[in-house]
Parts: sequence; C-alpha cells; structure tokens
Amino acid sequence: MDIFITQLSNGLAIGSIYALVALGYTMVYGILRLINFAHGDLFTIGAYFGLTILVSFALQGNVSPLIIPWILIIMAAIGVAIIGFLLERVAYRPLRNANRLAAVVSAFGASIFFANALKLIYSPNRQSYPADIINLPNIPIFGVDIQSKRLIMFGTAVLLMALLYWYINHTRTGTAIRAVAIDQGAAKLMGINVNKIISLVFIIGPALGGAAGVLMGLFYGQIHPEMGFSFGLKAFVAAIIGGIGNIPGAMLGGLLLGVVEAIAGGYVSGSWKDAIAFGALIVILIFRPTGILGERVADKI
Amino acid sequence: QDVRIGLMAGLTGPYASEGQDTKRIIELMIEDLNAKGGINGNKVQLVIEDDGSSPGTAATAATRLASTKVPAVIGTYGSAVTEASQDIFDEAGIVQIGTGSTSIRLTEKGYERFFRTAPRDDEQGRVAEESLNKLGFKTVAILHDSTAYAKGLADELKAQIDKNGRVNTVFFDALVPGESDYSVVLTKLKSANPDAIFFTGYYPEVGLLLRQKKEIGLDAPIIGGDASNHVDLIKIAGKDAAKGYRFISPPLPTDLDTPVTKEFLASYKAKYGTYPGSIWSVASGDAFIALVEAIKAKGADSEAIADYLHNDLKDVQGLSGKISFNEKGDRVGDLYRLYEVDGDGNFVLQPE
Amino acid sequence: MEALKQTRHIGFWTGIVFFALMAVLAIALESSSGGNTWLRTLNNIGIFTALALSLNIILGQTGLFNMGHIAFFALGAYVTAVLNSVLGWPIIYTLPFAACITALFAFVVALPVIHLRGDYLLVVTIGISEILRIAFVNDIFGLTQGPNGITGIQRIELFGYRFMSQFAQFYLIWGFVAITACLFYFLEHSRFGRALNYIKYDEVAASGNGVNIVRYKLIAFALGAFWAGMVGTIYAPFIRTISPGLFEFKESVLLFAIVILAGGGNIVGIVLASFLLVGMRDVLTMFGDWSMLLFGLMMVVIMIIRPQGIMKPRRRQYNAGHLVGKFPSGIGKKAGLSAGNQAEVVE
Amino acid sequence: MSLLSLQNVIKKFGGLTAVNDVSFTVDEQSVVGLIGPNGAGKTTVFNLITGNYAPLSGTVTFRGQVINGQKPYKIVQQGIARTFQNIRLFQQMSLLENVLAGRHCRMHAGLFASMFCLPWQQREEKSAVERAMQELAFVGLDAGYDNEAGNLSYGNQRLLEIARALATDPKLIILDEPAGGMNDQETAALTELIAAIQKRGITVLLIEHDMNLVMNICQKLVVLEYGAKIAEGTPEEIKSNPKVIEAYLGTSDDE
Amino acid sequence: MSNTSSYIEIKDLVVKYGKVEALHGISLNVKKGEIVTILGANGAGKTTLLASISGLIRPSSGTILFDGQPIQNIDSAEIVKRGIIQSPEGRRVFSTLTVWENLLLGAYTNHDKQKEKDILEWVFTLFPRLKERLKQLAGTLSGGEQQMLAIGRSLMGDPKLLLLDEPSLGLAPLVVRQILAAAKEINERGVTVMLVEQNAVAALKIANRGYVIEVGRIVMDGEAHALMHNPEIQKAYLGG
Ligand SMILES: Nc1ncnc2c1ncn2[C@@H]1O[C@H](COP(=O)(O)OP(=O)(O)OP(=O)(O)O)[C@@H](O)[C@H]1O
Ligand SMILES: Nc1ncnc2c1ncn2[C@@H]1O[C@H](COP(=O)(O)OP(=O)(O)OP(=O)(O)O)[C@@H](O)[C@H]1O
Ligand SMILES: [Mg+2]
Ligand SMILES: [Mg+2]
Repeated sequence: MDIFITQLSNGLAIGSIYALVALGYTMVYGILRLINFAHGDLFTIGAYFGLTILVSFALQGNVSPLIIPWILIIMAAIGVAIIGFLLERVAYRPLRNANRLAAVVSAFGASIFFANALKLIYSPNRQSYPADIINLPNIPIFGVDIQSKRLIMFGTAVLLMALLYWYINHTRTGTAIRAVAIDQGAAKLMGINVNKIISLVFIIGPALGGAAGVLMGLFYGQIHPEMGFSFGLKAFVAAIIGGIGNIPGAMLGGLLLGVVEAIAGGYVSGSWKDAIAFGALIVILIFRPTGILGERVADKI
Repeated sequence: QDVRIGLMAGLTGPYASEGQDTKRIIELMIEDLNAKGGINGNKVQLVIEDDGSSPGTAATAATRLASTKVPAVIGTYGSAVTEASQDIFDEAGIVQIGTGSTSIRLTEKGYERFFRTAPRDDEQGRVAEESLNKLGFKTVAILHDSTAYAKGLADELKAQIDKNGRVNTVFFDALVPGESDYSVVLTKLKSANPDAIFFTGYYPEVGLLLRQKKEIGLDAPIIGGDASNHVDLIKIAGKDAAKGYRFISPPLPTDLDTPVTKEFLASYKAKYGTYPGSIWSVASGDAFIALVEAIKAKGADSEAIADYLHNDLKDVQGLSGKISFNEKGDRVGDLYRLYEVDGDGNFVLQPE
Repeated sequence: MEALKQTRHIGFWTGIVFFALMAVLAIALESSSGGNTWLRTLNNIGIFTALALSLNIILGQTGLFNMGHIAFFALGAYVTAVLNSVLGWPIIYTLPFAACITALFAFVVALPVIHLRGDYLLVVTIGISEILRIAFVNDIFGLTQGPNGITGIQRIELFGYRFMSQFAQFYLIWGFVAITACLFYFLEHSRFGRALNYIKYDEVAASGNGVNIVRYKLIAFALGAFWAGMVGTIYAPFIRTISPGLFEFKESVLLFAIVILAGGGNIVGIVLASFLLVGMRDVLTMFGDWSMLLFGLMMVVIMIIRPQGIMKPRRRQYNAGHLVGKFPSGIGKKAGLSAGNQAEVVE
Repeated sequence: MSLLSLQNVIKKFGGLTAVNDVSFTVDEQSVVGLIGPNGAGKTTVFNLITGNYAPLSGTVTFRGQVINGQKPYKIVQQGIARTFQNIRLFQQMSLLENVLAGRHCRMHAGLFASMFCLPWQQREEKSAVERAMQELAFVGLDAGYDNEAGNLSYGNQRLLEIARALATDPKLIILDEPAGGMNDQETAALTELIAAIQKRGITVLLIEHDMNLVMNICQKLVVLEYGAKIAEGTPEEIKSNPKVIEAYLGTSDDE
Repeated sequence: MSNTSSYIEIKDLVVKYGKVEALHGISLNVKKGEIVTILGANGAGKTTLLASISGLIRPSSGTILFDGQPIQNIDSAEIVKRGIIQSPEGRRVFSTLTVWENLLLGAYTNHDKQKEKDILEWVFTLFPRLKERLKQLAGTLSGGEQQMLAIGRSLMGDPKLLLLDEPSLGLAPLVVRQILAAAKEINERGVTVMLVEQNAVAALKIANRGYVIEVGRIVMDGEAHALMHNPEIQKAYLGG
C-alpha cells in the first residue's frame, strides 16, 4: 500500500509537468488547431534559460532558496514567451490561410531548429541543475513520506490550471480567444483583433511551457536539448485525451498519463510502461471519442 | 602518396560527446604521426563521416565511406550503430575496427575484416558477476535501459549469475533512457530490497539514478558497467550522491603507466586543455595504433591489413593496454577493472 | 490505353519523362567516381517516396490524420527480416506476406478507432506506432531480437540476379516507385479515388451520396499499410540490419511533412517533396553540427514560401467538354439563373 | 400506395423533443411540402428519413420497407437523395466531380478494377461522366463543369446540390430549403425545375419558407410546430387554417 | 450624387479574389439615418461589397469613407469599434459556444454594462426564442434560430451602421416580417442600415433608397418607392 501511494505520488509529480506543458499546448492547439511540435522545445528552452540565469547571476548562495525558484520561473517564462511570440510571427502567421497541416510541418521544422540551436549553444551534452538548490523536508501523507517538492509541483499545476480556466471561460478576452478558435472571420466581425489574440495565446502558452521547463530542471535535475520532443509529444497526447481545447481536460490528461505510466512502470514493467500508457489512452478514446472531458461539438446537419 | 583512413563517429545525436572526443583524439594522433613523418614517409589523411549516433544515419555514412574506397575505417560507438554499418563495410571489403561497441554478436557473424578494440559484453558480464561476489552482495537487482548495449550486458550478467549461483537476481527490468524522472523504477527497486543494484546503462541515467535514489531514501548501492565511465556523471549526480558509486571499466589512460599513454595524455592536454573524458574515445586511439602498425608492415590494402591484424599483431602497446586480436576479431586479454567514486568526484581505480 | 486517350493525363506523361531522366541520371552517377554516395541518397529518397505515396492514400486522399505510418513500414521490414533470417526464405517470397500481414494489422487496429475524428485519430496512430516500436525493442515473441535488431538480411534475388550495388538497387527501388505512382495515379482517377476525396472534404455529404465511409476508410488504411509493408520488404535487404531505432516517431512526422508539403495529395508533389526533405537531410550532413539546424530552418522556410504545398492541387481532368450543351436544360439559361452570374476572370 | 410513410416518429436531443410523434405519408409522383416555424423540427424529420439520425421510436417506411436505423449510404442506394439546408458541397472539387459523387452508389468499380484500369471500369467511368453532365445540364450548370464548386454563388450551389442528388437515380428527392438565398425570379425558375423533376417520375419532399413556391407546386403540405404535426392538407386548406396562420404564416395584411 | 452629408461613401471600389474581379468600380453612398437596400442576383457581388466595408477584404482600388474618414485600409477590428457592424451571410454563429456566449461576443467592443443590458432586453423582445435557448450550443440551433442569433449578436455591439446580409434567409414568413420590422425599428432608434436582400419586395418596403448590382456593377439606383414600380426591376427581381 505504501508503495502504491509512493508510486501514485511519483506519477502525479511527473504528471504535473505533463499537465503544465499540456496546458500551454492546449491553448495554442485550441485556437489554431496547430500541433505545435515546437512547444516541447520551448519547454526545453525554458529549462535552459532557468539554468543560465541561475548560473550567470550566481543566484545560488546569494539569494534565499525560497525565492530562487520564483525568479527563475518568472524570468524563464518571460523569455520563452518572447520566443513564442516571435515563433508565431515568423513561422506560423504566414501560414494562417493555408491548410492547417502546413503549419504543422513548419512547427516540426521549428522544433528541429530549436533543439539543434540549443545543442550548438549549450553543447549536446546533458546539463544539470545543482543538486542542492532546494532542500525541503518530506511530508507524511497517509503515513507515507511524500517529497514536498512533489506537492509544490502538483499545487503549481492545479493553481495555474484554475487561473487559466477562469481566464478563458469567465473573461471577455477569454471568450474572444474561444471565438477566434472557432471562426476567425466571424471573430473579426465582433471587433476582435484576431492577430492580437493569437499573439496573446502565443505568449501565454509558451510562458507556461517555459515555467514547466524550470520546474523540471529544479526538481528532477537533468536537462538536455532533445528532452522537449518526447515531453511535447506526451503533453500533446494528454491534451487531446483530455478533450481538445478543454483546459481541465488537458490537466486531467497530463496527470492521468503520469499516473498510468507510474503504475505500469511500477507494477508491470519499465520497458513496457510507455506502451501500456499509450494503450490505455487509446482505449479511453475508443470509449470516449472526444476525450475524457469531451470537446464541445455541434455537428448539426 | 597519402594513406587515407576512414573514421565513422557520432558527431551529432545522443552520443555526440563520445563522437566529438573520438574525432579530437584521432585528429591529434594523426597530427603527431604526420609531424613524425607519417607511415613510411606517407602522410595520413582522415575521412570523417557522422553516423548521427543512429543506425539509419550510420548506414548512409558507411556507404559514403565505402564509396571513398578507404582501406580501413575506425568506428563506431554504440553496438546498434556499428551493426548497421557492418554489412556495408563487409560488402565493400573494408576493414572496420569498432571502438565502443561491445555487443557479443558483432564478432559472432563471421565477418573477416571486422575488429574491435572494445572488450565484449560476456567478458564484462563475467567480471561484473565476479566483482559483485567479491564485494559480498547476495542479492542484486539488474536494471538496463533497453538499448542494444545495456540489454546485452544485462542479459550476459544474468546468465553469469545463473551459471555460478553465487549471487541471486531479485529484479530484472528496464528504464526508458532520456527521461528525467526515475523515481518510479527506484520505488519499485526499493520494494525488491536488493543488496545492490547493477545498472548496465549509460552515465546520464546513472547520474540521475544516483541523485534521485538519495531523495527517495533507497540505500542499496548502485554498481555500473563501463558505459558510466564518464566525468559528466559527477556533474549530473552531484558529488554527494555520486560518492561511493562503483563501476567496472577498462582502465583510463590516466591510470596506466606506459610511455605510450603518457606521451598521448601530455599531447592531448597540451592541445585541448583537459584529459579525455571517456574510455571509448580512447579505444579509438587503440584502433588507430593497430591500424598504423598494420599499414606500416603491409601497406594500405584491406586484405593485407586484416590478415596482419588477425595473425601478426601481438601485444602492441596501446592507450588502454596491450592490443592483440583473436580469430574472431575480438581484442584479447582482460581489461576490466573496478572503479569507485571518492568524495571529490574522482574515479579511483580499485586494487585488484 | 483507353484511359490515356480519353483524358488529358498530363501528370502521367510527366511521370514517364521523369523516370526516364532518373534512369539516365543513375547511369551517369554509376560511371562517375563518388557517384555511389549519390546513388544511395537517391535510393533513400526512393524508399521515402514510395512510403509517402502509400501514406498519401490515407492522409492526402482520404484526409485521415495518420501520424504513425512508419509503423506499417517497420512491420513490413520486420516480417521480411524474420522470414528471411529465421526461416531462410528468399526475400522476394516474403513480399506478399509482409504486405498482407501489415495490411491485416492496419485493418485490425484501425477497426475500433476509425470513427475518431481528426486529431483524435492522429493521437491514436501515434500511440499505435509507439506501441509497436516498443514491442520490437522488447523482443516480442522472441522474434525481433530486441534493440539490436535483425542483422544479416540477404539481398534481393530476382531470376538469379542479386541486387547488391547501389546501382542495381536504384532500379529496383525506383522501378517500384514508378509502378506505385502509376497504379495510384489510376486509382486516384477513379470512382474509388473520388470516394476517398469525398470523405476528406465532407463525411456527411459523402455518406449522403452513398459512400460507405467506414468501409472506404478501412480500405484506405489497409491499402496504405499494404504498400508500406512492401516498401519494408525492399528496405530490409537495402539496409541489411533493421532495428527499432530506424523507425522512430520522427520518421513518421517526416513522412507526414512530405505529404503535406506535396500539396493536396499530388503525386508529382510527393516526389518533389521527398527529394527536397529526404535529399536535403542527406546532403546537409556536410554541414556537420549545423546540419539539422539548417534542416529545421529549411522546413520552415519552404513552408512559408509555398504555404499551399509545392504543387497546386490539380483537379482531375475529365473529357467532358464535348458534352457541354448537348443535353436538354431543365431550367437553365432562359431563367437566367446560372448564366452570366459568374464574375469574369481578369489577368 | 404511398412511397414514404412516417409513423409516430419521435426524436429527442437531451431534454428537447425535436420531433414529437409525427406521422405522414408521401404519395408516389407527388410534391409534398413540409413547413413550419423555425426550429419546428423539419430538418430533423429529414435527417430521420435519410438515416443521419435514428428515431427514438416510430418507423420510417420506404417502398414498403422499414428503413429507420439504416446508415445514410444504404438509404441513398434504396432511392432517397437529399440536399442540405447548410449547403454541403465538396467545395474544392469541380462541379462535375460533385455530381459524380451522386453517381457513386450506382457504380461498381472497386479497388482492383480502378487500380488496373480494367476496360469495364473505363466504360463505367465514361457513362458516369455523361450522366453527370446530363444532370448538370438539367440544372443549367454544364458550361462550368470544371469550375470549383466553392466559387459558385449561393443560389448556384443549391442547384448543384440538386443535380448531385438527381444523379443518384432517386425515387424520392428531399430538398431542404432549395430556394433559400434566391430572389423571386430565381425562385420562379426553381419552381419550374421542381416541376421538371416531378415530370421525370421522381417524388419530391421539400422544406421551404417561400410560400409562393410552396403554394404553387405542392400537392400536399404538412405543418409542424414544436416538433408536432399541427396540420396536413392541400395548399388551399393550409392557407386558411387558423392554427397555421397563427403559428407560421401570420396575417398577410399588407401583401 | 456625392454629398457631404453621406455617412458612408464608396467611390470606384474594385475588389478581386485572386484573378477574379468581383466588383468593377462601385460607387454609392448612404446618409445618416437611412435604410438603403442592395439588390442583385446571385453572385452579383453584394456580399463582397459588405465584406469590403467591414474590412474583411482589402479592395484593390477605390475608397470607402465612413463619417468622412477613409476606412478601406483599416483593420476590421477597428472598423467594428467605430460602429460598423455586420450580420454576415450564412450566419457564422460560433457553433461551439452557447447562445449566451455568442451574444456576449457581440458586445465585445461595447464596454458600457448598462447599455449592454438594455440592448439584451431588446434583443430578447425581438427574438424570444433566443431567451429560451441561452444555454444551447449555437451550432445545434435550427437554421432560423441561428439567423435570429446572428442578428441579435450584431445588435449587441450597439452599431451606428448595421450591415445585414440576407437576414431573412431561411426564416419563416412570420419571422421575416418580424425581422424586417425589427430592421425598421433599429433604424428608428437611430441606426443607419444597409440591407442586402433577395426578398426585394419586402426590402424595398422598409427602405428609403435602393441600389441594384449586376455582375459587380451598379446598374440602377433610386428611391425605394420608385424602384418598386420600375418595370425593369419588377421583371428582374420581383418575379414579374
Ligand atoms: N444536434 C442537435 N442537438 C441539439 N438540439 C438540436 C440538434 N439538432 C436540432 N436541434 C434542435 O431541434 C429543434 C428542431 O431543429 P430543426 O433543425 O429540425 O428545425 P427546422 O424545423 O429545420 O428549423 P428551420 O426552419 O429554422 O431550419 C431546434 O430547436 C434545434 O435547436
Ligand atoms: N472566395 C472567393 N473566391 C473566388 N471568387 C469568389 C469568392 N467569393 C465570391 N466570389 C465570386 O465573386 C462574385 C461575387 O460574389 P458575392 O458572394 O459577393 O455575391 P452575392 O451578390 O453576395 O451573391 P449571393 O446572393 O449568392 O449571396 C461571385 O461571382 C463569386 O463567385
Ligand atoms: Mg431546417
Ligand atoms: Mg451574398
């Protein structure tokens, strides 16, 4: 039982990272239906930004360990947001009126570009965040010691999800974002500046990705230029499983993916865990064809 | 007339740091050799192809090299990558000397012109079992990462353990390389409660395992194979977590006291400012030395080189010890040593 | 042939000329020094072209987002490799098995998920291909030899001739591409091909006009997989050692990109896009560390330059001009309904 | 004998009863109009007939056979073709190919025959093209057969949909607001077209809000409101039915 | 005809779709407080005209003055902010948003809460069906219901100039009359209206003036009353 709870917490922790990346994914995906392969790399860039800031400003030792994560997260989020903004301008906007899959190709190109740019800048080798930035005590839950960093990750993910949900569903801009996602032409007729809304989404989404990257580095230690691809892929899958454009769905999808992986890895086999996770997700889709929480569909004939 | 030698290395891709270091070593050795007049007065020229550390790219790279008609090729790192190129070199009649490819089957397929300076996994498996027993562990958990090399070594080790019956395997599974979080597998290991964990994969995962093992409160020590012999290990794990980590590996040149290695290290340090980080790039230096010997004796003809390497090359002093090959093309002699990481993050050779 | 007389098959003749030029190019390369590398690059391109053509049936023609196509290719290659290396069958005998087993696999896995829309299907296909790859890594049924893969695959032998050199394989591979292109071209210009397009553009309208959507989607999947399986059979002896590392997800995305870049399922576009993407990937390796960076950049730039794809989607041409005005009009011009209301084209 | 009959058909969407216990029949060779206020459930009735939806209860009988619950493509094969209220053409395809879609269910060439260009497949193609051109001519669009359907104006898109439906060799054609977006004169032409369709021996069931057209051409009208049938009869009867006037027509004081 | 009191004034407007020229130089004007109807057969270019006023298409030449300011090169969002609001052809409701959310979006540029409330009340009295269906996804509304929503939504933006593109399309006769009456009522509240209609009789009945477009050119214009009795118009557009 203890082991089970520990495995669950393992799954929820990594699932929180998936969820964070998936949230950014679903934002961008929901509005442009763009499979933004580069999102995973934006996540990686966030992790590298965090490390660079940590090292080059020699934060460690000079600033309280409780503040360091916040500095890193905020700075990296800003940096990545700028890159996301530029990315949309350069690589996606010219393709706005083309087949939506054209932008997918461009995104794939951008992803390769970013990963290799990181390799050229930081070397292809893995880098690590110092092991002892944050040392927090474990917290007993149900009689099992749970690392408090996990709780922090989980809490951060839930908090950001809630904020984003509120923002999308209960603000004027949020409704505008959803309107642009459905019909850009009609949105223009409402007086919505479609370009601005899309830029905004490409600021929020990547910022979330960048923040997730820093969390990843801080709490798991190692980063490398290629890590974003598989993370991005898994986050994308999580976002779809949750239901396209559905923010709590993306969150749930991410957490579920983490937990299924943990249970599969912990109780079946580490070498099959990804296969089991994918299999479980396929089964979910067979029974819920528009994702766990469903996508709003209105196919009236 | 120049002598041309091919080098196939993973200059990009996951093993890029190995590949880059390999390239540096070979370039350095050629520079030194040419400064001394080359082979019998002929300068040596290098033809490099990047195998991208992946089998698919390797096949293309091998064809490229084959079409340049070099008599011999050094490389490469990674058994699967090497394997993808073997058939192509074989068909072209080119001598290939693998460097960091330890999978058994590479030399079991009867290629006449394939050699390697790396020892084989069964040898390493044997030494691993030996060491586990010597260190007094009764139960061991074996963990690999599903790559060609690590899986092969894990299977070999398990076979040795089963054969000798001195140690018990209580766990056998894989992790997925390249991930950031291994707490799931560590939690699982904890519940298996082994005396020691033998991980056969590469240093980045070892680093993370060490780091996260501490966080999860798992006390059993981790012991690793030769793929963890890389200085970056310490960076990833942190000195604290790395302390006490043990692995088996062919000796580092810094631990060898022969004139050849000393000269090489001095020259390397002078040029690049550090010592080479990995044993496998050093093994490519061995391949180079063997090749030079063969060409010196028989000229730049593949058949003659292969023949020489099989039959005439005996105990030539290389960078990681003496070099000779058996009829299969495998390196002869026992190379493996046990290392332990000390509190300052140094790899300390353990007395035999 | 009736088909060629009847309609203006420009694409068809373009194809003939193209393949003739390719054959000449191959001879020129074979006789030049260092041409072998280029031949291999061409062969690589040929393999990907054939694969992209098979994906095109699923993605380009039917509009099913299949981002796991590499799985079918992998399965075909593995079936051939196992039959050849374990049972010792000559490669050519394994061809129908590789094709049929792959098609069957595609059919069975597609059956429960074929009703999924757009991106949900995309995710499922990604999942299926990853599951299959992991199964290969884990040496499923003890047949795939795990991560090391299967080695020592023989070369193809036909009528006693062994396809060994790049030059010989060039004819094999590009011959296969030519046949594929030709057959798929006919397929596209038929009731079957149109039905696939109807499904792509509007499922409700397609089924409202009598197209059995599920059936056609499944056939499209199975046919694409069948072909990919055959390409696998050709690839295995070409590369001689197959391992799961050859069939990673990124290759699926590359194939996907080829079909999209081609523009609207255009066959000529697919050949060009394969040259551009696969060829570039090979050629750019000369830039060392910078190669993949440049490759990524190039993908973005090409897409921006040609957002609609390299080739404009060409509508099928029908030989119907002579029928205009031949039939009585039920409503027509007298009512002024349709005539004259079209805006005129200005150059 | 009636060609099509609906008996006590019910369809619900969540809590909303879109079609409530509706029964009516359509006689062979007649033109029947289905009218009613917006949201009355007319289109839903069509969707129940063509198999896009399955009724919760009740039966739809066509030529003596129960067809509800069958897939749309099966129903087309049996001889019911339709047009859509929100035009559903294959926008990027040519006019001709749109009409060829209608021919699909009467053709046989499969994968193999198509791939290898068998002679009978070629003959079938040829005659399908001819037939499609015939239908295009019927609605007056044959000259532009190679144009992209999406570039047609709204009214012509409607005509194209009709041609596509006719190409399926229907016994019954179902038109959902065919005159939507047409001006009076165009509507008058459409009226002629529908008469011509009827003359070909095809039964017509249509939804329309243009009373001129409906009253001119229909032999029978069925009126729905809130999903239920509130009246049925000849145009004259319906015109003067107070319930219909109140719910749908309004008092045409100023016309 | 050009007149300083024109609210909207269009001069020599040429619009192209790629190689296809849809408008060949159209000039027209609408005065403040008027209802002007645009008539024309299918494909004549009416929708194209409205789209260029709303800034959805960039004209290749010509000018559009609104309240004296050129707007032909201004972003559609800004045009909406200035008070030109369109209820587009084909409704274009946000299908996966609810009726309520659609109405809110209509008021996107309207930041006056009280006014928003007032207009909402008015929309509900015009189209009580919408009030019943506030929570339904717009895409599942019947065709006519969607049309009501599209018009209601455009009113929510508090237009100064309202562009209605075939508002009666697909509506029951009773509702058509209501909608045109509503257009009249909207106009009486001080909104200038441009009305594209196939239903020429009904449109001319409520309009002050009308223009007739044929294949991208204006072929006739005048007082509504005069147009209605013009024999050519009667033949071509009034079903004769
Ligand atoms: N898929 C659906 N989900 C939920 N409600 C639906 C759906 N389809 C139709 N409805 C509702 O059912 C009712 C009937 O719709 P239907 O489209 O049949 O009306 P109609 O009579 O065709 O109206 P109109 O003349 O405006 O086209 C409407 O109130 C509509 O909102
Ligand atoms: N996106 C487009 N691409 C090419 N041509 C177009 C496009 N949109 C419209 N057209 C053409 O421009 C001309 C004018 O079209 P428009 O939609 O403005 O006509 P309309 O008067 O609104 O007709 P309707 O009454 O059918 O709505 C038509 O010939 C049409 O085919
Ligand atoms: Mg309807
Ligand atoms: Mg219009």
